[in-house]
Amino acid sequence: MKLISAIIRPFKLDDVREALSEVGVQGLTVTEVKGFGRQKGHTELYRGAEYVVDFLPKIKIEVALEDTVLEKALSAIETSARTGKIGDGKIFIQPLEQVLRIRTGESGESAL
Amino acid sequence: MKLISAIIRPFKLDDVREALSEVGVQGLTVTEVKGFGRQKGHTELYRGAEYVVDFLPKIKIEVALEDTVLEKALSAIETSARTGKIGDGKIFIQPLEQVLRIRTGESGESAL
Amino acid sequence: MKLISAIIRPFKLDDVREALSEVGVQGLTVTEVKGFGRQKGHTELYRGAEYVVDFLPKIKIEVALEDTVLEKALSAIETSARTGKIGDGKIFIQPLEQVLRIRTGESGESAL
Amino acid sequence: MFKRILYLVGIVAALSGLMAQANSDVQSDAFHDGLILLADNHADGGATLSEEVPVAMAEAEPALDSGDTAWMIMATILVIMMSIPGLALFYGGLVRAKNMLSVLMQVFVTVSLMSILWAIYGYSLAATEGPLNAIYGGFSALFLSGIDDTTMSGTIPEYVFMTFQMTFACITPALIVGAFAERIKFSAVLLFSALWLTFCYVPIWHMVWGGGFLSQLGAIDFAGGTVVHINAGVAALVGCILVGKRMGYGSEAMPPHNLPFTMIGASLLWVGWFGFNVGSELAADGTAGMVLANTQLATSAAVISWVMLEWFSKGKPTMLGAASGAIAGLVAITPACGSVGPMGAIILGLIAGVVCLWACTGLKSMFGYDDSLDVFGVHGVGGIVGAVGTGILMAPSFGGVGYDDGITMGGQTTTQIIAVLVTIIWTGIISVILYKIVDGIVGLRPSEEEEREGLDKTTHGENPYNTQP
Amino acid sequence: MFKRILYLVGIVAALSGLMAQANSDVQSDAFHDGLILLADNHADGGATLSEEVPVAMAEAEPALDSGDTAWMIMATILVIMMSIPGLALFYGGLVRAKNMLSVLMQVFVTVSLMSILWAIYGYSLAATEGPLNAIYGGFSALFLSGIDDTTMSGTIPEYVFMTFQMTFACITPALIVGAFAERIKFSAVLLFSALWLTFCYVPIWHMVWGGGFLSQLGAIDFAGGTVVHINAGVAALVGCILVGKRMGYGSEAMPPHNLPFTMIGASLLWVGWFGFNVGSELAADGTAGMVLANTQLATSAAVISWVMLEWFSKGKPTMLGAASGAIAGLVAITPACGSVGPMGAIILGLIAGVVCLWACTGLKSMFGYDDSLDVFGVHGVGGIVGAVGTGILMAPSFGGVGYDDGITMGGQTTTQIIAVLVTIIWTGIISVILYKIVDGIVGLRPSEEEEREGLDKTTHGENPYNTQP
Amino acid sequence: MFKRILYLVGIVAALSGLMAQANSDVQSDAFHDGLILLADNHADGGATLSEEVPVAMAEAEPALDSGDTAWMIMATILVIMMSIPGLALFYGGLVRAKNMLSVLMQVFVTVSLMSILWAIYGYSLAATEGPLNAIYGGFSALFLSGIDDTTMSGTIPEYVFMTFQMTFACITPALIVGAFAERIKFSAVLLFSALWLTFCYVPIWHMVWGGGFLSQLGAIDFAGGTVVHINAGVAALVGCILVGKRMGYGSEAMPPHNLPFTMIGASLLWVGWFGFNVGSELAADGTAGMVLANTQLATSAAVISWVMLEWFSKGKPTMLGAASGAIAGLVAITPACGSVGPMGAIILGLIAGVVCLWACTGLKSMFGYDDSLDVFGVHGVGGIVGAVGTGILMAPSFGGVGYDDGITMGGQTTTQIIAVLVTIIWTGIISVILYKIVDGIVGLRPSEEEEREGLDKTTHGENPYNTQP
Ligand SMILES: Nc1ncnc2c1ncn2[C@@H]1O[C@H](COP(=O)(O)OP(=O)(O)O)[C@@H](O)[C@H]1O
Ligand SMILES: Nc1ncnc2c1ncn2[C@@H]1O[C@H](COP(=O)(O)OP(=O)(O)O)[C@@H](O)[C@H]1O
Ligand SMILES: Nc1ncnc2c1ncn2[C@@H]1O[C@H](COP(=O)(O)OP(=O)(O)O)[C@@H](O)[C@H]1O
Repeated sequence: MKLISAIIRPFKLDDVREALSEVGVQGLTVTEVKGFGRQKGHTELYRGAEYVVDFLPKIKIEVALEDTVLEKALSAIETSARTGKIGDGKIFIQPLEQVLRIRTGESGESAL
Repeated sequence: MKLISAIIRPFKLDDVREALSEVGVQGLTVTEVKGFGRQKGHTELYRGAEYVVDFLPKIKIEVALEDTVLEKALSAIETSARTGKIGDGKIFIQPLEQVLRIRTGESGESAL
Repeated sequence: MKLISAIIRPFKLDDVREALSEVGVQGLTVTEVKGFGRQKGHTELYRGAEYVVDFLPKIKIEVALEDTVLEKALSAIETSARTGKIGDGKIFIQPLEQVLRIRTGESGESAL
Repeated sequence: MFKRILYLVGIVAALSGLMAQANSDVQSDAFHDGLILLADNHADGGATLSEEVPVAMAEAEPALDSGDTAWMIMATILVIMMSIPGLALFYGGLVRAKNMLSVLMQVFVTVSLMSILWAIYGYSLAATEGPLNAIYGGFSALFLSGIDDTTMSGTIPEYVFMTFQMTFACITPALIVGAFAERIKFSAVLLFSALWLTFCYVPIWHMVWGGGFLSQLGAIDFAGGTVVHINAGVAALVGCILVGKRMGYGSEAMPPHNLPFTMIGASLLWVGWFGFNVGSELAADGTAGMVLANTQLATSAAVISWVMLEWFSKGKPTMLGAASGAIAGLVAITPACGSVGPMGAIILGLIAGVVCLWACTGLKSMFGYDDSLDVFGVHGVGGIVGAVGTGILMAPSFGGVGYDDGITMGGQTTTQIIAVLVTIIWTGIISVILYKIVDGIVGLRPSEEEEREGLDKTTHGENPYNTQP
Repeated sequence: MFKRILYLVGIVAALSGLMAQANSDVQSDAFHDGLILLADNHADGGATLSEEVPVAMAEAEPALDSGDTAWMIMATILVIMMSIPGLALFYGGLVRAKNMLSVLMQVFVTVSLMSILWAIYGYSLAATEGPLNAIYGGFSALFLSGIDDTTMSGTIPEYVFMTFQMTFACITPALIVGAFAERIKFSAVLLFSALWLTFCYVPIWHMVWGGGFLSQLGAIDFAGGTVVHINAGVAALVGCILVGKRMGYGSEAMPPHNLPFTMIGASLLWVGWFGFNVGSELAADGTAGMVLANTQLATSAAVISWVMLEWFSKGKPTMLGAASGAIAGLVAITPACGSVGPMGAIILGLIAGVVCLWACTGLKSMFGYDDSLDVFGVHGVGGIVGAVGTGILMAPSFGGVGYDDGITMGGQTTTQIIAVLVTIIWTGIISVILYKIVDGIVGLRPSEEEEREGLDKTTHGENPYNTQP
Repeated sequence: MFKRILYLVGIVAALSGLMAQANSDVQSDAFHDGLILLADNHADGGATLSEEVPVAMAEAEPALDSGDTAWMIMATILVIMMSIPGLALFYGGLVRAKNMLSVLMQVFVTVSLMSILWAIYGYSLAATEGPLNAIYGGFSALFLSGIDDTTMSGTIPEYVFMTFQMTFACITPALIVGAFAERIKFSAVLLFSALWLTFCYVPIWHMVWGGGFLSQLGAIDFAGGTVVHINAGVAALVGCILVGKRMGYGSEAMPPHNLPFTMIGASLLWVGWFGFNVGSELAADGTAGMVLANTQLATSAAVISWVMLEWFSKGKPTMLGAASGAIAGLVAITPACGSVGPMGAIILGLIAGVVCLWACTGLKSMFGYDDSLDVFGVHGVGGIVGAVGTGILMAPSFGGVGYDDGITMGGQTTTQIIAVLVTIIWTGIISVILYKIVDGIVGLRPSEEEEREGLDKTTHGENPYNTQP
């Protein structure tokens, strides 16, 4: 099993969730994060004092999935989250040793 | 060492923290997240417009621990976070290659 | 590739970001979290009712990076985030199997 | 009745001919005795001038009454509080966080700009006598010339009357911004407001309160059902259609970002509205007391009816429903508050709550326009309910003050409907023209990118909430 | 003194017999000259009727005073601002975010409902003369019949007096909701408020201000220490005990979710309370000026004493303490503000801050009830401090206005204590019955699941804050 | 002119000699007829006493006017609303979340403490006649002795005048806390406020409004440009320099944590300021009407000019700019509002917006002090613009009320400048001493650790927002 974490633009969240549902992903966890990268921030002005805001609002989506769905899920995210402009984000793939469903105690792929 | 991430119901946080303390876990990190899964959302009404809210508030607990405590910690979480209703959440177990304590520079299990 | 997650004191964020930039890290993702550990919380008072607040505000920084930068990045974080008092935080190092850049579809180290 | 229809035809004709001959149709026999009369006239809810002139003539110049003046200073201040922070928060809480400041800013700066324009030419064009007197006043008080600290308007200083009316001129254009909130250029808001004040607010004010032809017809609008609410509501409807829907409207959820702010705003509108309604009596007297009671009762009744209808139909009574009901009740009682009795006010409120809820849901989804904050549904429709309801509920059988000699319920109600239609037609047509002009000069709508990022960041370079460590 | 105890026994008897014979005990010799007198009576803080009747008789019908009317219109508006948004925010900021809207909604809709009930029957039963005149008024002003824009109440229009008193009837039941906040059904709040208005608020009003037996006894309650604060405080205490503790009370932390809102609420309560206290003079005169100064000074003093005690005993002066101190001071000065001098007001405020802090901490934890927002601790206890303190601090030696001829400090203080006890007993007993009735009809408490999820989502289908992208 | 310079020299001398002989220089020939006169005097913006004495003497004791009293009660309430919640929110929204409650608390408790000090000795020292009458009043009204509900001050009860002035004494020290917000000890704020009230506010009040030497010079300060704004602005500047910069100032971003709160605060300041300015007329009359109009127009104009300058120079018009412009306009019109006409008010507002924006940016960065919330830039500089502008814009050619017989524009303007300089010098010097005293007794600044963690947690043991589940 794998755990993928995708950093995406906030307004793409609904699209990505739908795209993932279509390839059979049933659950995911979302976190509001701030990203720093190549995408340029903007300037804010408070009584003439200018602040450059480098940390931009992003959304992190975490999905645990079976290896077999991985490719489909990755391309679902890539397609639905892409705008083509700098700042679209990244997908990180990590190994996942075990999953447990708290409600039932099930483990492994049946817990997803 | 392992890194466990548990997605739980927000009101179970105190119970889970206590259960983990009892099995010897000394530290943990908590994030407010939104979860999407089998648990049904609710409907909100704003001047007659209905919105279905699919993303439900959840808490993510991250704990780094020695392999020897793993089993006890897992069952502590399972027991304390369970209500038996859909939406109780998951536990993800990932490998953890190294831990450093920033204050002292210690690494490995002594850094936990 | 590795994924490092560092839990640090909030006011150290800018220092850490600068230190990482200096060793060549180009991107990172930041999350507001609450930490529980050895560091003592404080007491809050509401109409005479005292609450002990155990969960303290912390910042989690996640950075994906090539193995070659790992050492430099770790010491950059350690140096810039350290105050020497309890509660400075931890760094967790995990394996990272793959990275994709959503905008271009690039993968691996060139996606960082 | 026939004569009334003639007026209506006349005004439509006048409009098509771009006001050129509007004047000759109606101005004929009226004589307008300036500001003292104006004040009386306003207080009497637009009773025909012809009746009052002799009285006003006969009366000595009334002396300053410190009690009336004290109340009218406070009423003026209360109406300012309605706009800022009242209306600004009511609206601001309802948009998404990324557009919060843009809404606050649109209201705040519109209020400031309108104040200045009212002093420079608005008051003169609205409240003095002019060559086109059926529709517009004249230029004699440009830059407030002729007014000083001894000039009176009834029993209060003219400066107080002028400033009280200034606050109405401030809030009315500010009401409109709710319709196209979250997707309008800031420069467009300011330019449109200035034009709209000049070509819609001022003439309707003059027609209804300034001795223009609607006041001669006998239309009753105690505190601004037509002048303020229908007027703004129609401009809002036109605006949200011309500006177009918000990106994602209908597909994305756009819940209010901070309902407590909306509740504070609604409460301050409620509180401030007593300045608006009771202040329109221009005195601290028995009628003022009646208006006070009526305003509180109609508002409360509309809260109850809106909330109950929601509860029974959707299963949940909502805070936003209660707040919206309050505004609906306040709007509806505005034209009626000097003519109906307390039980009539309760009835009017109950009706307004139900009808406006329907207008914000059924009606809106029937036509599919995106009136972001339901300005038309609440102010336009609520204003119509109130204006027409005034004609009916002022009957003594409902506890109202009764009709003028020789006027029947049917007659008065027809007059009310005519005043409503004139306002709708005038403002409907002129607003379309003004939006087109504004679009041509500065453009109405920000870029897609700007709309998506939110106007706070892109237009104002600010972020409303910065809670990062 | 003996006579006073007799009254007390009388009222308890009356209660057990469900009010059947209360009438015969006390109504006997009093004659009550209707509303003009009522106003006077209220203004004089309940001086005995017998003295005033001749004066009132001798006087010609007083003419409308525009200054008094101007002030009373504003006072009315200020009291509305106390409830919405004042009280709503004060309470709302103190609950957890998931119950924010439920509290705002309970206050907002209660205010609306009470307004209508007051107009329909509350005012009549409170402020007219009736067959059970010791306790209740009559039916002559049902639906406000007999009132129009020429009816006077002293020097102000009766409509203004009626609406001013309406605002008191709105805020008093709304105060109670703080006691069982976060765990009450919305329908239960509305039903209880309506019943409580009818069976507790109206009779105590009539007893104290409407010519009922407490006013005949000579109890002084200038602006509502017993009628409003002790009355609401006792109902609150009963309520929080009967409804039971919040889930997790004592084990989970339940910190206020937004203290700035609480501070805004406290500030607007402070500001609006001048309408409450100074307005209770029903005129803009010298006494009004004294009440103004007293209100500001007592409140300030209570802020200082609450904060200082916290600082010395717990090491930290808190914002919530300052806000709570302000409310405690306001409550305590309410009955006293027409009788004490400025230095007496400062003393009363200092005492109120200390005593109420103890009531919200020591007393509450001693008995272990869960009065969520300390309605009893602040309003009940603060009201008692004020009512009893009035008897002492009105002495000329404290700078007060002094006692009526033949009344001693001991005598007046005893009378004050009797009025307090009557209120506690009456409302204590009746409230228990009303809560039971409400529990039987709609139920008091939501399900555990609903309470855990929060009332905003489960009862109102709304979320107060939606800041997601 | 020469005489004026003499006065200036005199006062500097007086200061160096620690006030010992200030008295002998100027007190000589003036006779001061107590409070009735005081009220007139204040209303006339400080016209010289010598002229007025005979008139006041000739007049019978004026009777209470209920309209004036109604207005002044409300004006008092409005000024309270300016501080709480107005100023508290305006400031609170601008700091970082971790210091939110500390700012709210500093304002709230300062207001409470000043109220009590004003009643105990402030009013007496400011508003009665004393042995050092050029600078200080006397002790005859200590503990408000001699005042009761029949004592009058012009046409209003003296209690009302005293309380109205109390609210000025509350807000002025509270203004200062913005300068060293986020890095000051709570105990230092309270101690400094108490000392500053006594040694800066009270004497300047007496000099300008209480028959002291500046009022004799003919300085015009209708509602407090020097007494309140320059006074507080200078103390603020001194304070932020002596306390030192915030940790991280210049390197870390310190954006406002909640601009909607700042907007609510600015709006309530705007609304409440009518109490401040119009209330300073102490009557509901024609001049009051003029002040009402002027206040609204200057404020609006300053909003427009600040926002436009930002828009043209930085590309974005900001909400904080609009709010700051409003305050700048309000400050500038404060001394001028009884002397200029509406068009003069607009001109003054336009100038104030531009100059204060420069003071908050250019001037501040030129000298590098950390005036956290720009108290000096807005109140100090805006007050100077207003005080000097009064001298010019009161000319009839600008629509103003004109000069007293024999006074030229140059003469009046010079007098205004002298009054400004006296205030700056007096408060500048005394404030340095007071800060040093406070630093010696309780210390000014919290520890670095406390400052970093935020004052809410470390000083007050509270957290403003608790939205965790
Ligand atoms: N090395 C990294 N480690 C963790 N997160 C990263 C890293 N690089 C980028 N990110 C995240 O991805 C987001 C987008 O990256 P950015 O460089 O701006 O554009 P792009 O994805 O188009 O290359 C950043 O805002 C940040 O949240
Ligand atoms: N595949 C997944 N990857 C990541 N998070 C998941 C996944 N499935 C579920 N979750 C998280 O677990 C929570 C509970 O899941 P849900 O399906 O609603 O109930 P249950 O845990 O009882 O099966 C979700 O709200 C989501 O946060
Ligand atoms: N075992 C752990 N797993 C996850 N996070 C931890 C763990 N131990 C500590 N942390 C995080 O590190 C932070 C600092 O730890 P703490 O024990 O307070 O001090 P120190 O880092 O100096 O040992 C905690 O607040 C928590 O967020």
